[in-house]
Amino acid sequence: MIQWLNDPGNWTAQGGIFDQLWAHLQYALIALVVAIVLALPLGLLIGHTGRGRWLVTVANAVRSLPVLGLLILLYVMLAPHIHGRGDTVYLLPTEIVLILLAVPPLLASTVAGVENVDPAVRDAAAGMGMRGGQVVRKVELPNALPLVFSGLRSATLQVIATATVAAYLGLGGLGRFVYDGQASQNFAERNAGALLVALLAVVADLLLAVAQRYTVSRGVSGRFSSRPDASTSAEGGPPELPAPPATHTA
Amino acid sequence: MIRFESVSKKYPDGTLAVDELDLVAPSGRITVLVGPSGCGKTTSLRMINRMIEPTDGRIWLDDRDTASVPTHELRRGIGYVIQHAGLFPHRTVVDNITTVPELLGQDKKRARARAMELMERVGLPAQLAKRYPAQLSGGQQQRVGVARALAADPPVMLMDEPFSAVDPVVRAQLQNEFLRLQGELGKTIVFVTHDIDEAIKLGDQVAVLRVGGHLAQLASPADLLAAPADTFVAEFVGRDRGYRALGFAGAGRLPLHHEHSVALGSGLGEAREAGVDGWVLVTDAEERPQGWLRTDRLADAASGETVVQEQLNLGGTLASENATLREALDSALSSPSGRGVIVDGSGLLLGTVTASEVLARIEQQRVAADGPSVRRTGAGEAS
Amino acid sequence: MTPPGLTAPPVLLHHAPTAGLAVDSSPGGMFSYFSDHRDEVLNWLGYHAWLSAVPVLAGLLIALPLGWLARRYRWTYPPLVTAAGVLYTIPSIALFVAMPELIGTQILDPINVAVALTVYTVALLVRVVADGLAAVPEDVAQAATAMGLTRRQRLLKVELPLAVPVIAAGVRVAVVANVSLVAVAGTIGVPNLGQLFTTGFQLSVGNPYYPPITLGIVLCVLLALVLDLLVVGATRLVTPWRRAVGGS
Amino acid sequence: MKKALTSALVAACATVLAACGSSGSSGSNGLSGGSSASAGGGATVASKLVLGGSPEFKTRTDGVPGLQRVYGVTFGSYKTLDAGGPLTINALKNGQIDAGDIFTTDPSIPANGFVVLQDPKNLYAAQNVLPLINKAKATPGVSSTLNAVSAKLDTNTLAQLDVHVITDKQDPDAVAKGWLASVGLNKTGTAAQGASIKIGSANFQESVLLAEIYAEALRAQGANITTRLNIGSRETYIPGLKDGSIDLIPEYSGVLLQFFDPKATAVSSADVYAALQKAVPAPLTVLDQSSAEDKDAIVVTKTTADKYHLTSIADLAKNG
Repeated sequence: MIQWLNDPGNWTAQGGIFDQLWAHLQYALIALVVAIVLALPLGLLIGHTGRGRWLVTVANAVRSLPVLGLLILLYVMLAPHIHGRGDTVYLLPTEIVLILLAVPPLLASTVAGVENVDPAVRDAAAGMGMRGGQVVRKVELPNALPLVFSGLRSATLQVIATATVAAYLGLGGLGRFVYDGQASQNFAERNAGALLVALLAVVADLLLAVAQRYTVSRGVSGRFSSRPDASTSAEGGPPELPAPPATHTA
Repeated sequence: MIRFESVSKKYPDGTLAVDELDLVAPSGRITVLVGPSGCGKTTSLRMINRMIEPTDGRIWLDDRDTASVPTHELRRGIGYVIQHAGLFPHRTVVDNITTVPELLGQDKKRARARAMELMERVGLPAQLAKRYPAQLSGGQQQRVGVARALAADPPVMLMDEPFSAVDPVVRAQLQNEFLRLQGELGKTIVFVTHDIDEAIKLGDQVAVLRVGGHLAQLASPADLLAAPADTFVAEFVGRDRGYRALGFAGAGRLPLHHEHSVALGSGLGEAREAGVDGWVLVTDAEERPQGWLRTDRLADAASGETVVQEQLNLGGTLASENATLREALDSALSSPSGRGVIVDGSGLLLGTVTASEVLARIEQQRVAADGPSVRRTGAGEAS
Repeated sequence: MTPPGLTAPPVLLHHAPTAGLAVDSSPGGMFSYFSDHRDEVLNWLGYHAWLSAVPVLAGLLIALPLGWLARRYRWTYPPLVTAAGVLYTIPSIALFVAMPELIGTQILDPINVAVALTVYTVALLVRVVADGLAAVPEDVAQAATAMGLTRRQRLLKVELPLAVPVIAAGVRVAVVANVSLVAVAGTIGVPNLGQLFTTGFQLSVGNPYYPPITLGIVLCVLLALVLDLLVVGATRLVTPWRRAVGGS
Repeated sequence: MKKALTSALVAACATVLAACGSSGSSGSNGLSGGSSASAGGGATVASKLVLGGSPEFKTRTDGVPGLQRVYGVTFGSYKTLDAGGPLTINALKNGQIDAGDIFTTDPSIPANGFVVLQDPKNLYAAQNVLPLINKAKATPGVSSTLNAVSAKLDTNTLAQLDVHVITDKQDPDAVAKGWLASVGLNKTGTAAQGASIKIGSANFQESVLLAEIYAEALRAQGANITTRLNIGSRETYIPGLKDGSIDLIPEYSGVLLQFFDPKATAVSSADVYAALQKAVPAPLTVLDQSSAEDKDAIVVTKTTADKYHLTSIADLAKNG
């Protein structure tokens, strides 16, 4: 496996590691961007208004759908309707499955993040004359960010791990090495593919951790440059919440 | 001025939180809403800035019907302080304070300058400006809450149990500073508390509410103590009413006795000489009382020892020359010698008074008074 | 157009029992598909349930001491949780087929899948257990110490029971995820409901043949639901104090 | 209703994908050689076409490299799909690819009017159906039973049976039983009495059908049979055969020979079979091969065939 990874040809070739890494990233990014666009505003709205919590329940129920079955079902449904060159017929089912995976953790954590904002803080915000949108933007979102990030990180982990199935439908991505290696009995290639997926996920998680560090206010994360009169620190910093666990599905 | 005009709040489930409340909170004064939990005091307060919408009646802010103003506009013109301060955890102290000026689109630089000025005013050191709320103590957080409410200089302030989450010592400190601040600013304040002592201490007028949102009594603190409207108010105001009422009556010019005192560092022999009934008052070099020294057990003058701080009994309280009857009486009662120490405005010893002399003054005032109306502290002699 | 070598006219096959009858290819055809393949499908369902449930139990048993370790010796938390995170990102299809090389089992042995899923469950639950123990209120733990409980007694009698709700939430996620993961194992010949997906896929040439696919999805979701309810029920059984206040 | 929903879904998602630009093509595996699409009149027919097939076909001796070597055919690009399965067939039908590696007995070939390109240079070796079995299980009774099945099975029959299974969605087991009855192999006997055999199949329907045929024939002769169907591909089930997870699986002579001996050059049915018997490693063996053949073929749609006048693989190398 090390040997396979050490061969520069395996990296730069057409359909080599660089190509597939980029393809894998693209599949994951499309799904994550769409999921964020869907889940973040919706989660903020549900958390802010306290209405529509059933949507979180529905999203969580979606987690019980088997990824492989869904992927096959969607492909089989779409195949007769999409004609001509291009990968749309493979990309659509893949992306839908990945989006369905990413939305539940994002939605649930966003809602939880907003709901966890101290009611006194929200009350103060409204009492100071902030409009609904301003409360969401200036108060609820910044304070919900740690949980939003934790949801995003678990969604990213799942999406990157699961994007491997793209290769099952004939797309690229690092799953290509896993499936091709298996099919052509090149186990070094297969194992290297699996390792690359894991590495990509870890790197993505690290990047998100850095992004989290720079976007979450220190007042919320509790990372203070100087430890002030700790004895008088009132509530002892923000509450530490266990991150919602990720689900692994492929 | 804030005027409630038969305001009611009825919840969809049928509970009546506030029932036909009529109330005026005069401009420049502190109106305290007090009552047991469930009496609708917070609901009433929150109806003023329409955090809760009344189901009936009107609330006027000067000559404007609050219902006619868009809520966010209304609220930006009203300072709002709540129990746990409700500071924004993600913003620094100074950013918290400039929130409303920012919402109003004011110049950022000016808002920050004013924020720093306000911090000083509420007793916060300037170096806290860049801290986050989680780095502050409860008392500091509450001060930031007050500064934040004052940032846009609103004529009206609503305060919902702002001091109830801090410990008694800090609470007393915050209350005193609040009164001082109000003396400077003269805001129209509606203040909610469940603590009758706080209500009596802070209120220019106190509205006692009973469960179901009925106004039981609206009166000055002294009147409230002297003449509760009914048994509910009487019970709510609680025990020691008579004693606490003394806090609203000036003691007037009390007959002071000259007190021989010795300064710290004097010889013990000198102190023993000066002692009356076994006690001598010890002052510092400027004649500011420091404590009482027991003289009947002092060693010989020959010992050459001197009076030191550690020997003093610190039990006695001091009363100023224009103290209330309560303070004067307490001074006498708490003194180990039985002689209450009276000081002038700069803390210098004026003389002493005994409990029986204060009681005589109380008796004298009671007879002279034409009814129970006793005016407020600081209003001069009532005799 | 017949391929070379294929010249004879179609042979008439006398047996063909349903030849000419229209086949129900719609998703609703799953009911008749089920009754036609009842034994086979129930067999797969049984395997699927076993493969979904057993690794979670095994994984939980392994994760409990590891999670405790991460909590007890704080310095072990970052490496343990990071290692778990890395394990978690290994694509399951790769882990399933690599298992025989790692543990020396036979390639078609369902144990491969069970072990791989146990690895995922451990990866998921180590962090959950550690965080669950961390979420026990400090004053409760201190009260227990003050009452003279030893460290072990405190763990078993106070901290672990109080951490159950958090751990249970993690177990629910693990169970539901496993149901989905097991189906992937269907593609490497381990009997489970995933076989319905591959069969349906193979038969969806030209036009979709939904019955096995929808049947597989419905059974997977039902299985996930039942296993989830079992976890919820078990949690309620071991946390009677939460029922007392009407918490769910 | 369902159709409308599907269309709406397609439309909505297509919008999203359009916004994501080039990602749509990232899965395709790029040009497979440097000789394609040279400027001017030198472009071959193949260079304008996309070939689709299984992952291994891309590197297999008789796959993409074989096309280049034997016919000088280089396709514009290769799209990795599946081994003659729904992905490849649907892709060919719907125009995602222009040519596919599909197996000759596949009912979708006649159903869609696909054109199987002739293989005059015999790039594709013979692919006769035969049982691959663990030697220890190949008792005389078991062997004779399976040989009897192979004797009755021919290509035409296999194609017909595939139609029942794949097109008519009949249960493979029922189709197997029906055919055995029609050729008189369902009569109960005792030839395989006492044998206990685990039969596997690859994850495509013809393999499942053949496994069921073997299973039912052996059951009729008194063997104790269990089945493990839909076991992925050769890379999974051959180790399974070796470690005893299964004992018997239906196979195809040419591809099996390639698997055990990638350098094998045998092409004709008899040569392949002879070479295979030598190449099969212990503890496995192959029994008699049937005349039924299901071999790789390069298949194009009728439209493509007509447009470029294609009848043979060699035609793809012409300029067009």
